[in-house]
Amino acid sequence: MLGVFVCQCGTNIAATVSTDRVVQAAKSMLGVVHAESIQYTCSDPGQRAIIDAIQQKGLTRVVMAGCSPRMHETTFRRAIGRAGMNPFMLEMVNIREQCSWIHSDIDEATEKAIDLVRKGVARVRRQKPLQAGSSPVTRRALVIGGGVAGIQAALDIADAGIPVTLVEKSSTIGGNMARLDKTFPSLDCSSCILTPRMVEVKQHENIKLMVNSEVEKVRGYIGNFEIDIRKKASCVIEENCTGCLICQEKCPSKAPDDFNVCAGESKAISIPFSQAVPLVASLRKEYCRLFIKGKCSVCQKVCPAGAIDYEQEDIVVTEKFGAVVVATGFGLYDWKQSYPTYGMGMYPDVINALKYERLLSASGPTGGRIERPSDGKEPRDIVFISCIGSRDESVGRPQCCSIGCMYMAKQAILTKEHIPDSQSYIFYIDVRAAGKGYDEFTRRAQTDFGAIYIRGRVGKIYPRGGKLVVMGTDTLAGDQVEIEADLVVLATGLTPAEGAGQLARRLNISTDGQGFMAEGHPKLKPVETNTGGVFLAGACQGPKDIPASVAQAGAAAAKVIGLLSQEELETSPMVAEVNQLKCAGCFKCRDVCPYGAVEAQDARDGQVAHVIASLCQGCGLCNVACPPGVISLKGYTDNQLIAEVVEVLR
Amino acid sequence: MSMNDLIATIKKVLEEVDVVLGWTRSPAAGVAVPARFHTPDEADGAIFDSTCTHNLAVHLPRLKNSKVGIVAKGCDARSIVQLIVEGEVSRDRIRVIGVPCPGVIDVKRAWRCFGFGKKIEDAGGRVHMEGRSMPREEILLHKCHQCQDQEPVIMDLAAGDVKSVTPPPPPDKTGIRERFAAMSIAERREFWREQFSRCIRCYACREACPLCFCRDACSMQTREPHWTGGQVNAIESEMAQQVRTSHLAGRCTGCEECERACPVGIPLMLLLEEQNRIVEELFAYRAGMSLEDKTPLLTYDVNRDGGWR
Amino acid sequence: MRFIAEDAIPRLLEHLAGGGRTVWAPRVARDSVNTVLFAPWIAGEPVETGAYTHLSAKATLLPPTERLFGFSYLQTAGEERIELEPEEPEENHVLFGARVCDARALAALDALFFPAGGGFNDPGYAGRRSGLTVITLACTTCDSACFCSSFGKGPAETDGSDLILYPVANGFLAEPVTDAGSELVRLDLFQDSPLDKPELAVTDRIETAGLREKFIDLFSDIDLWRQVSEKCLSCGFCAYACPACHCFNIFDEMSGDREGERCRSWDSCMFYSYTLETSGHNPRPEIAHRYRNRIGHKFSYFPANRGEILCTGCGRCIRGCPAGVDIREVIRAVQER
Amino acid sequence: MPKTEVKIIGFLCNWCSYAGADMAGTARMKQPASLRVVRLPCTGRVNPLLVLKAFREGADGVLVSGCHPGDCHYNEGNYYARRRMEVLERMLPALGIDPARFHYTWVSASEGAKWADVVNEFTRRVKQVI
Repeated sequence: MLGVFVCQCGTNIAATVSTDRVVQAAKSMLGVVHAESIQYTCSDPGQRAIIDAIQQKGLTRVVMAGCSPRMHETTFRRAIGRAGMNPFMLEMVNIREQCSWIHSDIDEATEKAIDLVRKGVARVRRQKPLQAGSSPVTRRALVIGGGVAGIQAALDIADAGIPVTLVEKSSTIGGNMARLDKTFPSLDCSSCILTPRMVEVKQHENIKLMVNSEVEKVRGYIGNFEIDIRKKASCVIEENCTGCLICQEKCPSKAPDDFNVCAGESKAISIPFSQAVPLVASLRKEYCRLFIKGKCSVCQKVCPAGAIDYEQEDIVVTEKFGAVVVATGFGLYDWKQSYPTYGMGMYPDVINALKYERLLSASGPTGGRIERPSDGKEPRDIVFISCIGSRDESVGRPQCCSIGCMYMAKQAILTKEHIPDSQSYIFYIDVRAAGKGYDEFTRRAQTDFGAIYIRGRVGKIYPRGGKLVVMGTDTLAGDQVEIEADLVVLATGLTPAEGAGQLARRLNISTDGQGFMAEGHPKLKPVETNTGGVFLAGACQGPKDIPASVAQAGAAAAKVIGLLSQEELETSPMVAEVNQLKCAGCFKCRDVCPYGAVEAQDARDGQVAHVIASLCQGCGLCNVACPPGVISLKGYTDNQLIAEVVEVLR
Repeated sequence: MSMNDLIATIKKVLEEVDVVLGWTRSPAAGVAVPARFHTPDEADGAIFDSTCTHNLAVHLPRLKNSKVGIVAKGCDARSIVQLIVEGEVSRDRIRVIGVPCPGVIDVKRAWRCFGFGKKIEDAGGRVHMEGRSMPREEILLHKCHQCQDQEPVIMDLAAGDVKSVTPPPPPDKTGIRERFAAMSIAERREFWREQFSRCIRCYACREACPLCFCRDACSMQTREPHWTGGQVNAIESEMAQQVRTSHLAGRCTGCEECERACPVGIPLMLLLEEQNRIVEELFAYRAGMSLEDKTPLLTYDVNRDGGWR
Repeated sequence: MRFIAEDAIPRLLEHLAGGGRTVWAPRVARDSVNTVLFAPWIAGEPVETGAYTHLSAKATLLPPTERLFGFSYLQTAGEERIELEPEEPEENHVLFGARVCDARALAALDALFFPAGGGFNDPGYAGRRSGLTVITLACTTCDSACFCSSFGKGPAETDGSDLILYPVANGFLAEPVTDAGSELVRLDLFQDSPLDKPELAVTDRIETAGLREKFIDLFSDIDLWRQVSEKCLSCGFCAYACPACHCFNIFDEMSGDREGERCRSWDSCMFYSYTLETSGHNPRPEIAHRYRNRIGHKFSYFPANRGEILCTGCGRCIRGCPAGVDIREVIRAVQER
Repeated sequence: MPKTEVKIIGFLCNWCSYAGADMAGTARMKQPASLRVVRLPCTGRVNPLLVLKAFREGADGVLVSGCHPGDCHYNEGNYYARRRMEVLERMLPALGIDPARFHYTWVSASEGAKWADVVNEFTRRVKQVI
């Protein structure tokens, strides 16, 4: 007793697929006792119509032709479940995303839709009722990345009473926000609002903070991840270090100051900034004289706490988690190769905006005095150029960085506050300031702080007499513009953080064209990923500003809290099973199973295979590896797939 | 190797096993037939000659509960290794007696030339039957031409000097293989339709294959999975053979038993030889060469895979 | 006697094929020099009169797969029904170049599918059988697998044939057995000949006397059956090559979800699945059990039930067995017990 | 009279290529109506026999697509699939099937545009050899 429901999806489907013809064709398909077309099947009246038909006609199998099963399979399983059917006696046929939306010829699209429905009917006719299983949930969350998003997510989850491990790659949490001087549009001091949150993380009883650490291997699945975390050797015993900085003072090995975007200089052993959490030194072996030349040990000698241990080795910690939040943030686009006319990094006074932020910051290397890198002089004329590696197809980066317009305005304002007689020029393409209070802010930069906005791109920058000549176009005036600048600040685009792609692969989540992690659905699953139990927060998912990152982190935390408040999770019943009467005991299934879900069981004539359902994830590798096909994936049996192939070609 | 060497070796092995699988001469057929030797007296009938075509390894999975000795040609030894690799045969239950094999002959073709049943003898580079003879290289099984595996890869005892064998010559270039290679894809489609139209689905190919050990559950004839219908016709029979071929990918040792067993002479090895060649080309792998090997389609190599195209 | 020259055989075949009849004759399978099979004759193609066929001629009467009827499911207005499509009866056939061993097996097949004394007539078989003309080649030579002398008149048997051709120099002497045969020899392709029938082959023999009872006595001697079947690989070749084996399986095959056909295909008692029960139990789990059945059916049960031994001594199962099993050795081992 | 000139069966993994095909649809990227998609959990579930079965049943082309190697939702499924499909592709000429009628590839959930290209290009190729 099979029912076929064809969704019109308003005109989304009905404009290209003749749903009436699909219904007519469905009525002649084997086993079909009911077929109808519904305007919006997923709507409340739509679902009610389905349930009514099931109950009135006694349907036992349902084919839903409509949108992608990735969209609404769960919706309709629940609906038919409410009608008293086994929720798995449903087949969704995708006639929207993979049919009506990609075709324009009604006959072709309708013919294809009919083929697909016939395929769905064949498949669901061979479907057996399935019962979802359950698996216990590990009540612990992993947050990867200790920027503002990671901090927010960790605190929200921890506040709900759920233990959290926060893993940070560098030696301190804080991320990019810790580098900022002020934040737009309120001009809050960035450190003043962030550092208390960082300290809270350190002190929270439910948060275990692991710095210098990275996720190395991920096993398991939603509710039951088993994750290896590598804590890299820092040569400092974290518990002993008091953060007194004597080691850093005495260290003879110079090293780049990554935190300050190389605006200053650091040491091989250092604490990146004074509000670092944890306030613990780390040693970078690649710059340390002891590790390069074999002789030094100054830091060990001067450390009053005995915290230095050169023999320290990486440790790999394996922990179980029920959910994961990825908050790896962003990196900056390396503009030097793509914009050769800007000097390719050869002019020290052409810098990116993050470095400028450090020059503006009172906690920065210059103590908040703006000094240009080449000669330490205070600049007077400063040119900001927007959209470097953003909105620029010519370098393969079409997307908007979403924060450049705002921080250029902010930096122009701050520049005027620092150097009242300075003049900022801003080359822009469009001023995008859609947030709350944003547009007002960019206007104030012009009206109250005298920033000169020039609509156009900069063609060339070259040095002349200790200054930089910026040659650009003013597209509004239709003129060439030439500005003699003391300092040029580039608003570079955002990229995924280094190593984000590798992490995404380890977590089995997708990335988009620019390498940002892909959300489950652009509208409806903005913090989920395609892997159950893995959520996204902040700029790892795409460029965004602080409020958006914090909001997404809170949302991700809410998802995690919701997930981990359950004691057991429903598991997919679409797992493998063995027909032990036929199993020859060759265990090719066991050889290929990625989850160790196949075990040997004693039978009358030797051993046969058995599937541990709670471990099986339903990939079906075993089914193909088994020559007689006696291990089969429920819901995707050989005969179901064969029937689909045969029927769709009929 | 003299027959006495072989018989003595079998008798020695019989001291530690329940049965030795070997060959004896069938008076009616005039050629070697498989035999099981349980006692030293029975072992006196053992022979090895170029009519010992059968791959006795096929019996090993059926004798799981006995200690078994087996007389093995080089090619048979590869099947034994593959069976051990796949866990179908346990190494400590078997004793392998290697024999020096100069290549075995296509007995069916000999019968077609000479008639069934008279004693076939192989001497002086020629195969003789009742006063008629032909050069042995003209009637060798295809696998024996340029055989690379004359020395058994697995062996507990040798009956004779298994290293002393001179390799047989390359095959004559006029055979079915060369014609098949020259065919267009459309001609091959026709070729297989024609060939499989005479298949009777007796499954001798499967039963003679040492590595088709699923036997009773074999999906060449199941309805679940229903890869192929039960009708005996070219389409279903070809699909059934594709099922078998596909299941032997990376496992077939090229022993040619399926083709030898086929009562209607379908050149099944055209498919398996090609598949074996592909597997070797892609994975530098020949089945049954080492007990440490992993069957290539049951594993992967992240670093090397994918550089194929 | 009448005589037909060797070079007149193609014309005889053309005559036989007249009226749209299918003439089954021994032919060398394409791309396989080793394989001679009965197959529908195609004008212009050579016929193999000197070699043994690897399979018997039974496919003429019992095709490897016979479509019994077609069916289709029809769905209209929520109502499901099945429509049957009966098979058209087959045209008349001619079997040319059968051997005595093929021809005499017809008696056993007839006893089951088309009994002379009445009873159930299998429509497909009966249709083909009643229109069949059998032209047999007598054997003046044999090989060491032949043992038809064990049964009845051996190579001189005429049962089952309509016309028997005896090979002589440059042609064949033709001896009609039935009216259909007599009619054929009146064709002017045949001439009168003064020659005598040539001497026929003398084959190997097995002793079948007392076998029926002996088998029953030895039924439980599983060690004997294990020993005689130890070489056997349990394929279906022997049954499929045999002129007298006739077991079949009936099943439906669908092509898609709507249309299907009910088929009857050859089956072999050597297959594990032959006696496999739905529960998973198999009363004949070992090859020994199945081989015992093979012997028992041929030499004990069928003779007891239908009066015919299901073996004609054609030797095909011996020549073609991939494992070298020789049914004569088994019979001798049984008789020696 | 059927309008579609060629029929191609696509075996797509649920997590990447099926999602990629959905994405191409969401972006309204026009594609020929040749393709009929069979959704599977993973390309590791694609039995090479399923491909042969599709050809036998009259498919003009067969397309297999999954997550990029290294990105498999099940960690390793497509590594096995890649070996299986490569052997299959190379076997096709011996079976009398034009290998141009078969294609396996990797398209991620975010590669909607690539998916549309794959379908367009493969359809064009199949039409050429049919």
